[in-house]
Amino acid sequence: MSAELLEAPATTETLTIGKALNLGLRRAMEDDPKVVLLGEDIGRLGGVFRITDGLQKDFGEARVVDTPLAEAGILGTAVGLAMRGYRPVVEIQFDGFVFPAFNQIVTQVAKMHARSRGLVPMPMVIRIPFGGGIGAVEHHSESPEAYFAHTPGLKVVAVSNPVDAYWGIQQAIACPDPVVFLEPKRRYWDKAPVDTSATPGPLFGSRVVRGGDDVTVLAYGPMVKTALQAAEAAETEGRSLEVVDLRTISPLDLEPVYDSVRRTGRCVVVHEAPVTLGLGAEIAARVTETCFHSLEAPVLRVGGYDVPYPPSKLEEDYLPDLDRVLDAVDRAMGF
Amino acid sequence: MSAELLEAPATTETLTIGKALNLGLRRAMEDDPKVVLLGEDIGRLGGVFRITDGLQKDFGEARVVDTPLAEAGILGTAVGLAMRGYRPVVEIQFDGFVFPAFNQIVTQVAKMHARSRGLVPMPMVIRIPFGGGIGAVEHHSESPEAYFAHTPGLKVVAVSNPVDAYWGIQQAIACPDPVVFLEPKRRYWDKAPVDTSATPGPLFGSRVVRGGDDVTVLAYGPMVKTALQAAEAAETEGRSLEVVDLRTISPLDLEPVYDSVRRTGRCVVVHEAPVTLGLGAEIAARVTETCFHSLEAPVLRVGGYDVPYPPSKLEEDYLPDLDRVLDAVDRAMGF
Amino acid sequence: MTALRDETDDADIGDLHEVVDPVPGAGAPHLPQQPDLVQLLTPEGERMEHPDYPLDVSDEELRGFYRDMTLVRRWDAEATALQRQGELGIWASLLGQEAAQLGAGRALRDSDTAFPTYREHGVAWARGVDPLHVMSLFRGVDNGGWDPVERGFNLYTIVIGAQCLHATGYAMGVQRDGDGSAVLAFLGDGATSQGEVNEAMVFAASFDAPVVFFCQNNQYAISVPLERQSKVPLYRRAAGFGFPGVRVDGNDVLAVLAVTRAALQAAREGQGPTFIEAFTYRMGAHTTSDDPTRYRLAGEVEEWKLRDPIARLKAYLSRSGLADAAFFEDVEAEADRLAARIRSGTVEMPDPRPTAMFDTVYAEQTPPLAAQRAQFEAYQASFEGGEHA
Amino acid sequence: MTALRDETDDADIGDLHEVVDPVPGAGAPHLPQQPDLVQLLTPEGERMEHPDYPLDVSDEELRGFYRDMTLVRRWDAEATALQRQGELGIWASLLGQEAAQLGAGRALRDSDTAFPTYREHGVAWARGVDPLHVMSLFRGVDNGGWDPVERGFNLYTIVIGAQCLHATGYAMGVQRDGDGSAVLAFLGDGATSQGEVNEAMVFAASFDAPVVFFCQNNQYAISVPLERQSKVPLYRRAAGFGFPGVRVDGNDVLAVLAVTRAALQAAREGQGPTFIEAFTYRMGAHTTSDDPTRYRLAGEVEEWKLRDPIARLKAYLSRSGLADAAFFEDVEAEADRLAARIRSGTVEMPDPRPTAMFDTVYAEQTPPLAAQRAQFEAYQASFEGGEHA
Ligand SMILES: Cc1ncc(C[n+]2csc(CCOP(=O)(O)OP(=O)(O)O)c2C)c(N)n1
Ligand SMILES: Cc1ncc(C[n+]2csc(CCOP(=O)(O)OP(=O)(O)O)c2C)c(N)n1
Ligand SMILES: [Mg+2]
Ligand SMILES: [Mg+2]
Repeated sequence: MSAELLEAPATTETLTIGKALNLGLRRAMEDDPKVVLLGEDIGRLGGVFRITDGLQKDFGEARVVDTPLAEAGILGTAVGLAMRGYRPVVEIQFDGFVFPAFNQIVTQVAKMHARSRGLVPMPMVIRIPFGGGIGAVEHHSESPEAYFAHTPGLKVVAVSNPVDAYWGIQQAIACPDPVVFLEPKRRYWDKAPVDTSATPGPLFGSRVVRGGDDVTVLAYGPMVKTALQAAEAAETEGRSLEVVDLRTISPLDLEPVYDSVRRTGRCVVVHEAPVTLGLGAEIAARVTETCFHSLEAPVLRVGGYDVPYPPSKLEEDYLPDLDRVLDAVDRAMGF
Repeated sequence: MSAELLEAPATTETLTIGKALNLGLRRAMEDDPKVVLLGEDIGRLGGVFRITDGLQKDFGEARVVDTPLAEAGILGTAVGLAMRGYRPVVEIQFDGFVFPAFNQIVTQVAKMHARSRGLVPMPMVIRIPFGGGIGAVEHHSESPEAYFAHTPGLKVVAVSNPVDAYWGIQQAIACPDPVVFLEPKRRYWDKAPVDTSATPGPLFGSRVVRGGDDVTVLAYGPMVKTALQAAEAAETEGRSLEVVDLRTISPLDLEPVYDSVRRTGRCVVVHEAPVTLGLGAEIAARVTETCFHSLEAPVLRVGGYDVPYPPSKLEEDYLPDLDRVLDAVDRAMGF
Repeated sequence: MTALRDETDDADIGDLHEVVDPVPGAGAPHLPQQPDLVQLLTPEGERMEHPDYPLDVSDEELRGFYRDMTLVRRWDAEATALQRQGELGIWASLLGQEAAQLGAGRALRDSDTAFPTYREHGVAWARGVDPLHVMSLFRGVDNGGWDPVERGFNLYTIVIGAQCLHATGYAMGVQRDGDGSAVLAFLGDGATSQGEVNEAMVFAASFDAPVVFFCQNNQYAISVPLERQSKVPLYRRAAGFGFPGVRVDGNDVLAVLAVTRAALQAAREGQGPTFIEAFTYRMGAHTTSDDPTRYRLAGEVEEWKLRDPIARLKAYLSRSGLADAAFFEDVEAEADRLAARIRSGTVEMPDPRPTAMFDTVYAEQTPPLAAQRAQFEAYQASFEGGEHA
Repeated sequence: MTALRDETDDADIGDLHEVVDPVPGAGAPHLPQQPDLVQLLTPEGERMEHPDYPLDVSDEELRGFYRDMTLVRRWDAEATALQRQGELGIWASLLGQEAAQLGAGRALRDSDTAFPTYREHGVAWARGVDPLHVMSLFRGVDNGGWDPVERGFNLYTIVIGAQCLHATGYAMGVQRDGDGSAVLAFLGDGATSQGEVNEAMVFAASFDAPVVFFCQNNQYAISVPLERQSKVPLYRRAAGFGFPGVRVDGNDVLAVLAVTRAALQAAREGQGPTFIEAFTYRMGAHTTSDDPTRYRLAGEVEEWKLRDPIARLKAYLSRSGLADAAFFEDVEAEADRLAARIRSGTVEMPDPRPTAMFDTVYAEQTPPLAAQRAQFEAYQASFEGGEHA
């Protein structure tokens, strides 16, 4: 065994989701000089969540661009940069501020590849810190993923942990298609060991993160942790939940879910977005169609209520939590 | 019986959907001086579909406003007008051009009433000619209803016939909440007798438009006609379809649907929008949850494919038609 | 390509350096004068006249401005402290912008309407909004507790720039009603880059709407300095849309009052919109979540302290004998009382009813949402019954 | 409120009447001259000099412009006819705008890139795009059949104004690559009201992007006349964003060429963006779906005929002896051949493969969409098998 190998530095580090994203971005920028970051306050400040901390200092202002305050402008110029052969990675400061850019995302980013019969690819990552639970004012706690998942031409992922954050951001940047990359802002400070020399699994795949037999619980982004907590609590009551981290929201990877539901016969989907036409609707429809004869109960949905995200003093009432997941599990078992 | 009554003019006229909307708008403007129309080309030209034909001439430029070419501007100024006590009725020229206004609709129109604890109502109608089938170029054939139905604070209706067009537009204008009013553009020229002195049913209610026993078929807007045609064709094969015109998309009025499905045990939802996270998803989830034990087959969805609306030479392949509805009915019966 | 570039160099759109200079002279002795800046009170507290903006202001009013600005600054300091102590989720400080806000706020008549951003606590004060109704927003109890219609002061708008269109539309309504009132839209320097803000200028110009755009150029949009948004002075944006723009010393409450009053009067008279750039400085952090040391030097802040809006009015009041020590002490005492009231009112503020979130989504409740509300109540009740305990 | 209003009246933003006049003088003898209009060829075909825009153009190039414009006009007429006969879904005519489009198109170098709206058939021609690749869009076969990368000519953009941001971003890429090319963004007068277009100006100015905004002011956005969008000349918009604007006679191919070349050259040299307002007129309907008699008078169209872009070049070529009858006949004959090719090529155009809609949604196909495609194929096949017949 060579000396080099013995001396190789440890490749596993304990990282927060935020830091994992920062390192993943850094590595992507090192790997490909065409990667350019654009956003409000991402340069000198390093972003309001510091996800781009230090990157402008090391890669310069041409690659980490503090833009004017205009989201359509950011997305629209990113389209132009992508046409020119760059790989723009755009930061939307908060979920609620993606809407000024919605026209560019829906009518341009999503359609350019199809419009041009594949001649104009749109490799682009739209990073959005999403979801609630941080005690913020209006527009800072939204979960807009269903809008994007309903839009053909976009791919949408939501990470739930530092490992997926580190690899996922690099994979999203390497992806030749536009990826809406959702970051669970209230979990930015959650930690886990990340092996930066490992070989990551595919970006667009769901994953069973806890085995179980009674009910299949699906979640993504910030709700994965909630689902796992619910599974733990359920265990003490002798109930066994299988938890799937969907990871990819568009395309949905439901084969592992079907397998699970065929075994458990029961399924609960959890997300923060309003229930009506949230991801739970689509998943319920597909799971029911595919596993019709295996289902002992309808697929139940736990989500935000169909109201504007409330003032923060009410967000605990609004957001799905362990108890609401367990309540749905109870109801599923009751059918 | 008085002479006046005997001499009363006939109140039933055969109208196209387009003309019914025009007359409905006229009547709303006569009834309430606070009704103001805003949009591109709606004044002198009378709108590209002539829905506002003659209204500027009769009500003046202060009430029928040709705006600058900016949809966010139209919606944003409409918000201000509503705050000032007006009832703006906004025309978006084509479905694909609502996205520049998306920020105002989602973050302002939809939230204002809740934000202000009810102190600032948003009575506003956003008229959108929607859907395909007219051989148009890109962005002129979209079905964006799911984006709005997923947004708490908005109400969304889709009309399918001249009677609902005539009354619906008046009811939407009278509604104290913001209503996205979807007009089936390819059916603008469809005709039916309209009794302009009748008492209309509620705006936010679905309606069984054809009775049947084997499968419940749900549709709204342009697809109601398609569903009815399918029901007719099915009858010749001895299959009896119950057709429900959903009419209201948000809030959904599913009680009549549940009643029907409990009888038929089978349900098919039809819309033009992409299947993934289209209205069919929500309806499938709710119908399954509510009628779980009555269902003989999963709720099946017939919709646009998950691709950008194609060039018009392919739109017949893209759009649900009679055959695709029947195919889904066959599959539902096959479970 | 000389032809076109020559135009850039002419007086009309040149002067790039003026703005690139991080602290363009708003009258401090060691800094160059800005010829296009309206000023009625120098940083040293000297009263000046401006040919276009004669100002008639009573001694009472002058003292009133001092009181307003001092009380609002104290409120601001108390709010920052309360946030540090965990009593507010966040706070957006107006420190340094008191003159811009009070000058503009006091230019309004009762029947006028203002559309703020999220930082116009000084305007809220001028509109008679209870500070606790602003605190409740930052505490997360509601989205602003005042009645926007009664106060003529819309709720805070957090989506940058969206309110400029609302103000313009509202002004179009005013125009139809013909009641001679006017509308004041607030925005920041960063907001000038938003498409919606520029659309508001298009609409306002096209319809001659009685709206005044009041831009507090506090030199930053969070960390991003003004020159990223515009290399030419912001007030010049208006001319390209066909209406006048004017730059006023935003730390000079009298100049702000005079300019805003004039613009509102023009709007009332049917002369259409005006864009006012109030040249000022954000003395504190963007919000309590922000760390400005990451993007600006302490020296810059120090230089702006020389132009403090309250100090200059105090100097003027003292020097001209309009106020004595007793007056200043009284104001301080009043500020203490206000701070105490804000503190106790904030910490004692009751949490909202959880079901509140269902009740005002619509003016006409929908059956599905009523059902969700009922489920929610039943679910909450199940805890009280100990079912889930 | 005299102070502010005085500014409106000064030369910089005044002249409201100039634009309210439905047919401001683009040089027709009976109409007032516009002092701010760059013109090198009068409507009567007289060559003029402009101090800022010297133009060196060979006889060959001059004849080339005549040929280009004539062929493009013929193509346009043929397309309109084909639409009437049901062979196209719709057609957006460029009639009257040939000079603006060819002058701009020929100002580009091969390595430059243009971002059109949906009406730039003349620019497409200049970029070497096969007319049939434009026809396929309007026939509903595809969204434009050319290769945008190879041609340096982006696909048509139908969402008004969206391409201005793409052009700006592309120019930011060019800037990073440092290859000395430039970018030309097309837009209409109506488009200037869109937020995104104004944001493009913000970004272009902020980053000194090598992009030129080429606005064809054809006086209408469908039925809406220019003055609804702006009461001041459009080229003045640019100054408020910090870069030069210039108005050129859009029916004068030489002036358009000279001004656009100069602006592109400035962009290449790192001097940043320019806004060009090409003052022209839409002689026909907005599209074949439109009926312009509903909103404008025939007399207006007649007046603009006096300023026809082709007639004036023809007059100049004849008068100066640069072209003879044989030349003009040759061009006519070529136009006939072109029209015939466009006609046959259009009517014989094969329909697209139905499965095509699934194949380029993503660069990397997704399993669910592949499954949908397979279902679609199976479903289609079921008809061939007669299952549903
Ligand atoms: C549409 C939108 N994008 C981003 C944000 C996040 N954000 C909040 S304040 C701010 C800076 C605003 O700067 P400016 O307009 O100068 O106002 P100031 O805060 O300086 O008063 C940003 C980017 C937002 N609120 N809305
Ligand atoms: C965002 C958007 N809104 C509305 C439309 C519908 N529309 C198509 S062309 C047009 C007018 C465009 O006017 P202008 O920019 O002057 O260009 P022109 O057609 O005169 O060349 C409108 C409103 C559109 N295509 N995109
Ligand atoms: Mg600022
Ligand atoms: Mg035009």
